[in-house]
Amino acid sequence: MDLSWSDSEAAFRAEARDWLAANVPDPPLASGDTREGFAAHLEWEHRLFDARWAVVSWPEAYGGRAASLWEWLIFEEEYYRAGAPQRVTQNGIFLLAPTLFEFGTPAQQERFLSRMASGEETWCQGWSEPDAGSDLAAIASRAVHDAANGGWRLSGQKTWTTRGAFCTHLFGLFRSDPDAERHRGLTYLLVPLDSPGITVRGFGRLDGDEGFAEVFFDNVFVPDDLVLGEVDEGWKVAMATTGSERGLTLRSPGRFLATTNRLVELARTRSADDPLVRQRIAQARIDAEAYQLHTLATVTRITDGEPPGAESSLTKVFWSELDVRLHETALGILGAEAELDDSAWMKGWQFALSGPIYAGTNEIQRNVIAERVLGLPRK
Amino acid sequence: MDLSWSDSEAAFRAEARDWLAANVPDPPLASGDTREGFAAHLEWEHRLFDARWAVVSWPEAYGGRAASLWEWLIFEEEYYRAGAPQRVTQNGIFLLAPTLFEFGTPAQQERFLSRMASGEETWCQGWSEPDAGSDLAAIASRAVHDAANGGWRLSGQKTWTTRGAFCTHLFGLFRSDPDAERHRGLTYLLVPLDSPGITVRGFGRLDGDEGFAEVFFDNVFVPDDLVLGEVDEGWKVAMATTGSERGLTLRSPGRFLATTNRLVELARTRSADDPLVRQRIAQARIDAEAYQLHTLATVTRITDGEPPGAESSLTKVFWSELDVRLHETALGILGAEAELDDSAWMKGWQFALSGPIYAGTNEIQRNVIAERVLGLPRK
Amino acid sequence: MRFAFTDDQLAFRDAVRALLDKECPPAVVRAAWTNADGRSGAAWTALGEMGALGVLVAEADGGLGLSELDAVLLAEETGRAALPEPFVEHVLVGAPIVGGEDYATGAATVTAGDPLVPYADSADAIVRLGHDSFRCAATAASLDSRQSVDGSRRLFSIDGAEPRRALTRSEVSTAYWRGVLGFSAQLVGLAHHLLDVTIVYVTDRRQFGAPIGSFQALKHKLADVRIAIEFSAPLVYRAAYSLAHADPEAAVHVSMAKAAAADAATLAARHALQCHGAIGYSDEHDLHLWMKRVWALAATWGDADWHRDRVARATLDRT
Amino acid sequence: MRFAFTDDQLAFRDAVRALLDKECPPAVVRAAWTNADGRSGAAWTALGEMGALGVLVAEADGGLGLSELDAVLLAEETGRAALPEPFVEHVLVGAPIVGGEDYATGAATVTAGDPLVPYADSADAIVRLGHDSFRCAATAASLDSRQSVDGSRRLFSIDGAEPRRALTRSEVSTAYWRGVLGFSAQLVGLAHHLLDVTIVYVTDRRQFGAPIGSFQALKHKLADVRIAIEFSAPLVYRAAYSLAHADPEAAVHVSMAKAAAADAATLAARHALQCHGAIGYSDEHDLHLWMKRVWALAATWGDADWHRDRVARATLDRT
Repeated sequence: MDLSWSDSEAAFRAEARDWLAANVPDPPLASGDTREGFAAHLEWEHRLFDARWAVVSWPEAYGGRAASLWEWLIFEEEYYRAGAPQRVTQNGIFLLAPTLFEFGTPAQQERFLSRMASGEETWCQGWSEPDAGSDLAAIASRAVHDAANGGWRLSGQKTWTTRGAFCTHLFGLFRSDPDAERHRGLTYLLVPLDSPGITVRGFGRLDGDEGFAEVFFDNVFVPDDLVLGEVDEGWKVAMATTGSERGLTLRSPGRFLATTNRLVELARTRSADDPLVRQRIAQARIDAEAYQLHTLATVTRITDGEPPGAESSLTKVFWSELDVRLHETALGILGAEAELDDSAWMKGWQFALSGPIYAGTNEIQRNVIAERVLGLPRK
Repeated sequence: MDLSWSDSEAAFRAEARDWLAANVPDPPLASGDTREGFAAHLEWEHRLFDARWAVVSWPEAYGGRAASLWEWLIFEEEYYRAGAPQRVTQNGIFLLAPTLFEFGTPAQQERFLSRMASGEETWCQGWSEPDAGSDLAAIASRAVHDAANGGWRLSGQKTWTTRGAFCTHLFGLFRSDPDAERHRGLTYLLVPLDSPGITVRGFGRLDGDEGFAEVFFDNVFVPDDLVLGEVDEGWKVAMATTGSERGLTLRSPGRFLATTNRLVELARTRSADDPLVRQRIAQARIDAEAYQLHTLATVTRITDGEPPGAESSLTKVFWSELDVRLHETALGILGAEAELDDSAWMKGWQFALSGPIYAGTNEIQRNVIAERVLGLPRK
Repeated sequence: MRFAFTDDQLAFRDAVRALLDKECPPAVVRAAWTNADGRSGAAWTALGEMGALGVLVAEADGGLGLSELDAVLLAEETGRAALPEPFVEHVLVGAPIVGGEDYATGAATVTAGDPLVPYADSADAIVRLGHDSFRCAATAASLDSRQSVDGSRRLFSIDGAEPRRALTRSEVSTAYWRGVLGFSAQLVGLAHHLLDVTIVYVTDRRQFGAPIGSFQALKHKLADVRIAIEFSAPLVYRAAYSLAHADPEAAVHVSMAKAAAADAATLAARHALQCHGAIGYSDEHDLHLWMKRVWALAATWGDADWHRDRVARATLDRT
Repeated sequence: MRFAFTDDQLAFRDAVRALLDKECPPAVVRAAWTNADGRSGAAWTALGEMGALGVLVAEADGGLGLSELDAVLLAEETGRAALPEPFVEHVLVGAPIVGGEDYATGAATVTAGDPLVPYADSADAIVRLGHDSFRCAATAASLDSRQSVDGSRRLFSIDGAEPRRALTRSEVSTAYWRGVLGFSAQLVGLAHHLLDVTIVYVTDRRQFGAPIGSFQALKHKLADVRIAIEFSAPLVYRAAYSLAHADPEAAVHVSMAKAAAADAATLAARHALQCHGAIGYSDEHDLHLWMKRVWALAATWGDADWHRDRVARATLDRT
């Protein structure tokens, strides 16, 4: 066991910290889940990309630094410590990209990765449908092969598509074999949102920002070379993405360490001597550091060549409920002022409440833990 | 709404309080769940009976005072406030008696009620079996009719029978129609434990007291006139008992008000200024008074002629988990001393932990609340 | 001893519920987020005509001259309907102080609060209970608008309010505890509504080939909400009785009610959202209108921790 | 950066686990409730022969001269087996202080505690860390026995102990935090065992025609226990590392570990009992041996609230 950082890692941290200190916008940008805010955040993504901070763990060919997982963790810590803007490219670089690296053709990687990293092209996730939420395998949107034109015809509806109204592309699952049941017969497609036949309608999230969208497909044509992975194998391909979504990449420890530090500052200025608050602050730090240490153990295992498994469900339940507790504690400190919408904590609280719902509800995750980690009987 | 007591009720309270002040044993008796303690508690029951405090709500003919439900609540409040001994006759007077009053023949009532009230005969409950715990309807112990001798032949095993090793009689459910499924084909029988063919083995509860017993039946003869209610209708009869067990009679508010007051005294002497303790004490009082007020509303409804329904499941979950919290708070105040077994709180804690398990686990109760109170779909 | 409301009190409640079903459907609550004054218009007028806004105003003064016991169920109903109005501020706090036909009938509106005052821009009078200045002011000279998470609650900080008269300590104390009682009752009503709509949703919504309400995890969440409501409502009703009968422990009873009701409603909101999932996470669904009201009312006029601390003082420090 | 144990450390742990599987089955734990000294006998001797009792004793002094990082996994295993011995008091607290071949090998036993000392009647030396007297005493003149809820933990209050020598402040502080680390590790091990036996039980036990482990309510309870263990163990291992490397924050890291481990084990005990139902509520079932150890160790050497308060001080009051 060695919990110290190497000189090169320390240097990497210093470089990141200095760049962020000099470049993080102040005052903060408007929410990236509004049309204006999204544009401002894209500007920020361009700056990140130009300085090669957009996708540190990627190969240099695509604008990365070929950074190790350790360096990626360091960058995330510094990024959140600096209070840098939300990553509106996140669904592309964190959810789609790992899948593209694993399943994509060289041509697809060439075509999409750099533009995704630079923010020139922005991606939203097209999985959920009105009747396929927790039960993702109930996907009904169709993909019918059009041999004559060498492609696919898409029809149906996706919904709760984050920032779908602002993005240029969508990656999603479509039922290519109507006779196949549930997890079979789905195909993973990469869809330009300006394709004829697509209608996008943005709508508000809990906090009122237009962060959601419905995407309607009316006989939309997508060429064969935009199929990611094998036809009818979309579920397997998609699960690789949920793996990364629930696991490391989407919620790095730096995020919760930074929230905890902001919470400590809030408590110091408001009620550092209220023992109830003190207990909750202590528990917040304990949980945030537990999540950090747990991640260090996971990265060590991955570095040793062991794959992360169903444990990702443990992680997802923990960070999502930790995030809720952190904001609950802050609102408790604010007391009557908690109701004021101009407090960043109230907005953060509403976002935190989505954690136990998306990427597989925590009820589903606990089922997975019980059945796949603990081996309890399904029926 | 009128939350005041009438003069006669106030007089009743004063009489009860005076008698208890003069008669409650000091020092307290040994645990009634041990052989010696049980004997001492029977002495106490005789004294209660002689002073007509054993069964205040019963008709005078059986040693009661024909007290109203209000007066019964008052008596319970005073009983627990005085720190009077546990009622080792409880399974008889609180669980069996209501069923005897409702379903018993005049002869059965004559035969059993007075002796039950005086403690001359003591009753244990014979329901659970090794394979019929939460799933009570899985009862397998048999009752075969013996027409020639005008009675029934019992065989099988009951277990977790509270104080079964010390009691003289058992009331229980036996499968009289082997072809009937689950809730049907059960008969409710009153069984003298000295009947030939019965073997009783006492065993320890969590706290080590011999409060449990296994009861084995080997071709035990019970005459027809010891069937309570109709043959094969035992489930309906038994449910009337669980109704009372989960509802009013077994856990009167006075019990938790008294525990809360002891908790307040403990906090005052130990850590009246620890704000964590203060919050928990406040919540304890809020919950204990909520339970009291809820009971007052229920008694008002009963007095108006409305029957208590599945709401008894709400009550059971609330008081059982309240009791656990009250003792948890006390152990927290005791800190390192909590581990010491000579603290009444550690013994009380272990007893409190049985609350969410017996009389239908709280998981079962929450199912009942969801399906019968809220109307959620079973499947 | 009798812990139940009278037939008259229940009939009054039913009348208000029927009125609000008609005059304050979710569309009215939603409209209040974007309209001029954040209020309901017709519902307020109708409540006034019914007499519900002058419940605590003396009859001589044009009101019904009733007690907190009569008002508490009405407040609960306005919570159930998420009525976008200063109902508690007017009916339980302000009207009994300013009095008069106009306020008894709702022709004029009085609001209350300190430091932030809801609906100060559309109110005719403001009662401020802040510890520094106990004043009953005319509408203020300058209002500084603050954004509540509940878009229908128009909050303002006040400057240069023209004091009309000072309140006595006992006026302030009565008004404050009546206000806390009113918000406690509204929180119980909000919790009832959140549970009711969630039961309907999980019964209709199907995933994995079954109604999601048939899954034990959701069943137990909603059972816990039902339990929380079942055991907080009696504390609210008892608090109303204690205020109506000037019980010396009345203030403690009100604190117990607010702590329990705030916790119950907060739990109801949390589980309602989790059971609705992404469908309830959109502001196009009505759920958020009720959730955000809960967040606002649970925090205002003392949150659960603050009121528990009051209970602890009365319980542990009494000599 | 590498957050994992070495192969040697894991091999040592596996050897101790194998030894305890053999020498400390539940029957040995149960027997310790009623035997003369509440201890395991053979298991202790075997651990001594293996060197596990002298892990922190300097090599020159007959020990293995290893660090807290090597000891923490062994403590976790003794928790998993509910080993009825003063393992933490001897290995992490006492032996490094008194030293010597006999203590390194377990031929002699040193215990520790203040005011109550476990196993004082069978120990050869006692380390007392009470704030008034930091003393390393010979066995005491008079022992007053106290009953622990865990029948194998023989507790004594001590009178007239003959002081052998005073301890320095740094000796006391090192010994204290090593002890808290040891109990934290044992709590993690106890939680693991409680979860493991409960998984087996709910998989075998059938009610309503299905294994009760197939019901979502129990699945989610046990998932919560797994999560609590998953995120408390790393805090315990990090605390061991910090002590081994004299990290200035080591004491805070140990407090974080004890708070998290105590909460995880308490939750594991609670859900284990609820999932076992009446079957686990009898003292004829082994479950209670582990539950009561949890209750004792969660409360001793500072409970979760006390350690959280230490964390709060280090976090909020640091200037």
